[in-house]
Amino acid sequence: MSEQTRPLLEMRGVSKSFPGVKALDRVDLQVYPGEVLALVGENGAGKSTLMKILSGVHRMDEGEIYLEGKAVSLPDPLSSQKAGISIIYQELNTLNNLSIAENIFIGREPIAKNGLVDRQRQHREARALLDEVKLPLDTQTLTGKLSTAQKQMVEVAKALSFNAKLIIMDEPTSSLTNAETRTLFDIVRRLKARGVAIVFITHRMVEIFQIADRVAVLRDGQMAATMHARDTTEADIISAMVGREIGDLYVKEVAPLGEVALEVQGLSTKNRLHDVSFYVRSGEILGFAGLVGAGRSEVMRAVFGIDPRQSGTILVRGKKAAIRKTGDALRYGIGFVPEDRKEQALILDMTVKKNMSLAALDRVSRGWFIDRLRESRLAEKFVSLLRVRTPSLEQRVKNLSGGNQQKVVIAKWMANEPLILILDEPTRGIDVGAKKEIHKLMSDLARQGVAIVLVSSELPEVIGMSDRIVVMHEGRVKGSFDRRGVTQEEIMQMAVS
Amino acid sequence: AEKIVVIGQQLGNVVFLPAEQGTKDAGKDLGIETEWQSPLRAEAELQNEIMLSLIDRGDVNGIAISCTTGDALKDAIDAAIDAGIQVVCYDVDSPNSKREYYVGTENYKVGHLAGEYMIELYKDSGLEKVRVAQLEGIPGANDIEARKKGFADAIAGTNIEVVYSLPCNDNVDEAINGIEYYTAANADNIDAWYMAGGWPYSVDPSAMPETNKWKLADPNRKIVTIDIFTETSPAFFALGVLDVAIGQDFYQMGYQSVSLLHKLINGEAVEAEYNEDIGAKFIGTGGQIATWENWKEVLGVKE
Amino acid sequence: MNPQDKKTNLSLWYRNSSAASTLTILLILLLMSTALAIAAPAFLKASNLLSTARNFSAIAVAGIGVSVVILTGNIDISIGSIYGLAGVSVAMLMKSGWSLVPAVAAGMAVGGLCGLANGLLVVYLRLPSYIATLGMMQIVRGVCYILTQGYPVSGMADSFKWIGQGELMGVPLPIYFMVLFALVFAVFRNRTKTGRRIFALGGNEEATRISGVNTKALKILCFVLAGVCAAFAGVINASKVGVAQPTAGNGFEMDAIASVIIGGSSMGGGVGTVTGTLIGAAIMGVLRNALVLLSVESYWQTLVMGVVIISAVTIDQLRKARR
Amino acid sequence: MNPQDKKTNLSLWYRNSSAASTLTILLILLLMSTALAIAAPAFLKASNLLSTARNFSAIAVAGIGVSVVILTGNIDISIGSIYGLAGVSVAMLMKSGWSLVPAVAAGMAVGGLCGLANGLLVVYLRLPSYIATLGMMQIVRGVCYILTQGYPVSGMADSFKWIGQGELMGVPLPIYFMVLFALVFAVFRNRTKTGRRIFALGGNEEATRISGVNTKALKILCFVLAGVCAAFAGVINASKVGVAQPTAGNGFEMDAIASVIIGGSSMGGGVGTVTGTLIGAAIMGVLRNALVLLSVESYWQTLVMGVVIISAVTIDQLRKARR
Ligand SMILES: Nc1ncnc2c1ncn2[C@@H]1O[C@H](COP(=O)(O)OP(=O)(O)OP(=O)(O)O)[C@@H](O)[C@H]1O
Ligand SMILES: Nc1ncnc2c1ncn2[C@@H]1O[C@H](COP(=O)(O)OP(=O)(O)OP(=O)(O)O)[C@@H](O)[C@H]1O
Ligand SMILES: [Mg+2]
Ligand SMILES: [Mg+2]
Repeated sequence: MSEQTRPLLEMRGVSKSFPGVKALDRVDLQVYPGEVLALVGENGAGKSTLMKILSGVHRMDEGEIYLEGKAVSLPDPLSSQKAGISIIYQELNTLNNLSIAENIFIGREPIAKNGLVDRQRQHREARALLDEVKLPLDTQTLTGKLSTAQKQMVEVAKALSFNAKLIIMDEPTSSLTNAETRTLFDIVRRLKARGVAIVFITHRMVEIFQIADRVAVLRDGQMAATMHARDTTEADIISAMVGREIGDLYVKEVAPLGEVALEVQGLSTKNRLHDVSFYVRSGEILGFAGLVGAGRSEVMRAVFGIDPRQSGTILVRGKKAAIRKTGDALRYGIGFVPEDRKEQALILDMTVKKNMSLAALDRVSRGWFIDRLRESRLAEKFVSLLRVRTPSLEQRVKNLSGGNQQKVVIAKWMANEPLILILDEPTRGIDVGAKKEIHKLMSDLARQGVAIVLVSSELPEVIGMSDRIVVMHEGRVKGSFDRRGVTQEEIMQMAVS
Repeated sequence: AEKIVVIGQQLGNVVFLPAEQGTKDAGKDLGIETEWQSPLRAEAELQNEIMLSLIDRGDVNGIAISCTTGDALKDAIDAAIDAGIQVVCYDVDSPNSKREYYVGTENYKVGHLAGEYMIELYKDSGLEKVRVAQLEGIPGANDIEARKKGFADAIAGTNIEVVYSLPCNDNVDEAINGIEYYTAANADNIDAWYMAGGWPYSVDPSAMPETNKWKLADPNRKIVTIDIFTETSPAFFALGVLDVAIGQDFYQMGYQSVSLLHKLINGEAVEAEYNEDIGAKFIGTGGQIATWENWKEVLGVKE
Repeated sequence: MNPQDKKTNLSLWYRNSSAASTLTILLILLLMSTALAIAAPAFLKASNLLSTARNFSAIAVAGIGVSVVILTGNIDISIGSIYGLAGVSVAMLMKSGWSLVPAVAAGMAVGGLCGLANGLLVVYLRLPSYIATLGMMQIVRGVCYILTQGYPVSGMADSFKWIGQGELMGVPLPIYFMVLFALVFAVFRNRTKTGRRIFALGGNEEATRISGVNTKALKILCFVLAGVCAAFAGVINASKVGVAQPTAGNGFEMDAIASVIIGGSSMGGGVGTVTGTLIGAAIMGVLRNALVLLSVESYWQTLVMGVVIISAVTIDQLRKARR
Repeated sequence: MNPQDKKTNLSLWYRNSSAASTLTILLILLLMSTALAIAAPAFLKASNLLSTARNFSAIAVAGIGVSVVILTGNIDISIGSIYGLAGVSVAMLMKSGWSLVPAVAAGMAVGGLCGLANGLLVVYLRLPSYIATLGMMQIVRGVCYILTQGYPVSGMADSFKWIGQGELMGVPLPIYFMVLFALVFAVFRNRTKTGRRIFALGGNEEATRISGVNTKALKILCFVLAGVCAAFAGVINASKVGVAQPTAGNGFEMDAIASVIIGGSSMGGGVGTVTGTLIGAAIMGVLRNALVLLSVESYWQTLVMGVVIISAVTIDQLRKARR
């Protein structure tokens, strides 16, 4: 895949505007057969938009696209599929009411001689694909029952099934843990060996160096730089992305620890959690590590009153807390950033402003009435604090880029000024710069005496940010570590056994 | 025990309330069991279902039915008769069925009578032309169509002419709103209203201020309606905003149907003439005609 | 904010805002009215305008109530029956000697209770709202029949007629009530915390719950409000005709829901304005008026009605499609 | 497959499968029937069972059709009018000399065209399906009135009655038609690619579209199918009573949709079975039969109907809640 070979894909002068936003501005991009191109950029830089143009979801305003030297037009998803492009979208697109097998083959169902869908063949082929992505699930399982990571792997399986020449993966690893990420990378390498080209979008710098041959950097809708991965450094990429140095990623300042703010004793739920106990002090950041499905999210949901608990006690600042519904948790000063922003956190059709104030309405109201001025000020504050890229406070959240949506979720809970803040994968899909801002904010909050529970599948983040780390496995707490001196390997060891 | 079932056209249709009462009273007087059934919607298919269920029930000796659509109930009526049940029609007949008796007043005749009264009302008016607005229910409803036709035939060749027909979908509110709108907008373009059904008279006169004003402004403006409601109709006469109301006697329809069926079931003799126009042996239940002159007596209102 | 931002905001507003949608529907109403005024000058008579407005005020009040349920993504088809029961209840109470205000309050409470039953069925028994309210529609109608044995209730004190027939400065009272309900609900929906949470609930129930909102109570509240509004609409209507009919409001839910949707609310929830509903009701009302004023032939009336409704909403959709 | 897997599958099936839901509803139907058989032995007479089944077959056929629209998350309330128009069309054609089969085919085509119009309005003018089909409901009803000038159409050749009144081996033909439609639609929905794509569309329209499925055509197809089925139901009905009434099917959509939802389909789309709809229609049919067999007083009938519908669906919901 040297520059001499003919590019598989060439995009020339591609521009795209949305009302109020110039998302792409004369972007050029080449992708060669058998290479992995990492496409990076800040949140809202235009990565997903560029890829959606390739997949036929968006139409470009101007520009040309060449596939194997031939000009093509990709007006709809079907023609993009036919042209040999397959894509894993940033936002999951599973059909939750259908089986895994049907999800994979929707639109291309194998047909038997009698004209009906050949379900056996469909399941057989799905089985093979699931094996390839190491998903030991029945292909008949309803997709709605899967965890986010499992759904993500189903999407990977689906993308593979096209036998495409070009596979686009838009932040596939953001909801995966190390194990699945490794599986995915194995797959990518195999594809690459077969001459398939892959565009890989990620915000995790390490991954770029693990997998990519070249790096293309988008900045403000323009192609800022392309470079060879082996000739470049993390700092180079970041400065191309954001135009400045960022420095050390995980900034955990030491905060004085106070009393125990939240204590959970013997928490069990009907199906999955057994006797989970932990505590977190004010000013402390408690990390939760574990594999996918270890039950971390379920613990947090049960604590916050979303899912019913079978047994267990929750103590807030030493007193027993009766948390039966989410409103109770809110009253005890608990905040919760859930792991799935689209399903659990955002009102996609509402504006940025209204989403940000939703959990903090009491803080921007006089009596029953919302004080609009205070609400706007609150939103403005967080838009600038978290650098949310939005044309206006009145933009609907669904029109923001994925990372910026995530920032809105975080803003929503910070606006509520909780004393105990539970963060489930808070930096999923967030660019390096913003990630650092969020880490800094966490650190600041801790210093102000907020107790923070951080669930993250990114071990470096857990290790870098936490004072203590709890490791879970199959619904139980396996043990805990002090932050100092613990290595990723030690944690993984505990998490898998 | 002897059991007679009387079927109305639609639950909640006020004109059938007296019929239900008549049914009950006849049952009490004769010492037999009666039952009232009404489909939830005025649809032949639903009456059909009720008939079939009644046949299967096996404990029914006689059925009286007011048909939503005569022909649509023909097969069900015939089936009931074949199953040994006595069936008569009341109010709305099913002429092609095997039923032998019809109890009621013909809707056509009622309409015709309304037309005759209209002619009577205008005979000395000196108007060159009498323009009548007409109120109807759901376009095409059997009974209303017959009343419209009777009226039209009666006024044919006179100086009376129907200039507009307003449908109200059997809905009282729509009837009132429509009459009000039309009267207010066409005060000088119409001389009379002919209501082929009594929807607007089941409420209080105050519901139609515009129409009342219109009516009282000129003695040559007349209103003739079909249906009398003993509770609400007198108020309209008292105000002078209604000239003629022709009511079919639904109480008698219920009562007579049960009596007739009772006789048929027990093989007693029935006095009824075959009527050529109707094509059945006919038991007239008559009706009431309340006019601007006699309404107090007819409706039993004391001074 | 610099001018660029202002322009952006404006264009975003035009695309996203429900206000723009309301504006379009208002234009459609004005267009209809103008056409009608030309074709039938009688339309513009003050008395005709007032009685048209009076006649659609019950639809508007019930529409405003049910729009709150629709905002949550649910539906309430029992409002027609509640409308009937409220009229019957108030009339019966007044006949038994209650005076107007307590009787009306009781009638609205009856509506609220029916709404509460709907809400409990939907929230705690998790019935689809269509089924829960279909069942309630029949139960409540059954109660109407049983209470009255099918007979219209008449002979109430004259004060009964005040709500529907009274006037203030020449304007019928139902119009004031309609405006009052609209104002209260507009403030409630747009300015209060509860109102905002209802919008959120309609947009994403799960996310709203995880934002600490008691979505169960909220949903129940919405059904109660719909019940109360439908009840008041029923009282307006019974009072307007001076008699309470046990069959009143049969099919009325169709009109009320249609005016909500014509007014720009989405059946999926989360979208809609009170003004829109008001205009939707006005469109239905003017249309009914037009059919009579233009002496449209009876066989053609339903057809024309369908065509106009489709056209009105189509125009609003075309605006949105211009994105 | 080892035994452990089998057990997991069974428990998964019970929790997730629509089949389990269908089973529960079937049990409810059997429960109702048993109770009825005890209270009114006449229920079990072959003739009563057959005529009850014949009577709900029109609801079932229309329900099977509209369930496809509901599967996409849309609604079609015009089916009652289509039902009426189809009966009228077939009757008029036969009166003008057409023979049965082409006339029925034409009637179904008329239904399909109405459905096509619904689909085009929803897909291309992006009207909410409630409004599009509300408008069509009125337009189609208007056409019924205009075609017939309001009069019932009668006097067709006797063959007209064959579809609704004919029998084969002692079983009324409508029952065969109902079973035929159920089989065809079950296979269509579960086994064909189009059917599966309809489920997908109902589950997540956007995801289905970007999977390369022509969701527009698919949605239109669903409305067409609903129209065709409603038309056939209307023909069964007209043929059953031997007369085509222009008002036939007024309010019928409520019954058909109720049987779909009672049968376990979700208004939100993506969930439901044909068998469920069939059982839903049977529940409605048996209920109506029961009201007459048990001589339930007219005024109590609506109330009882509401209570039974709510109870039936509640039981199914309780099963789901046991998860
Ligand atoms: N449908 C849309 N309507 C309006 N604006 C949009 C839409 N989709 C994207 N945008 C805007 O286009 C810009 C580019 O968004 P895009 O999703 O391509 O960013 P991204 O680089 O993928 O970011 P992230 O890393 O957060 O996923 C953003 O400012 C976003 O707000
Ligand atoms: N094996 C499984 N079977 C059924 N459901 C599962 C399974 N694993 C995970 N889930 C579901 O996925 C959701 C998220 O998983 P969970 O909370 O158990 O894990 P986690 O440790 O937070 O991992 P993740 O990184 O995936 O969030 C839960 O709601 C759970 O119901
Ligand atoms: Mg993106
Ligand atoms: Mg998790």
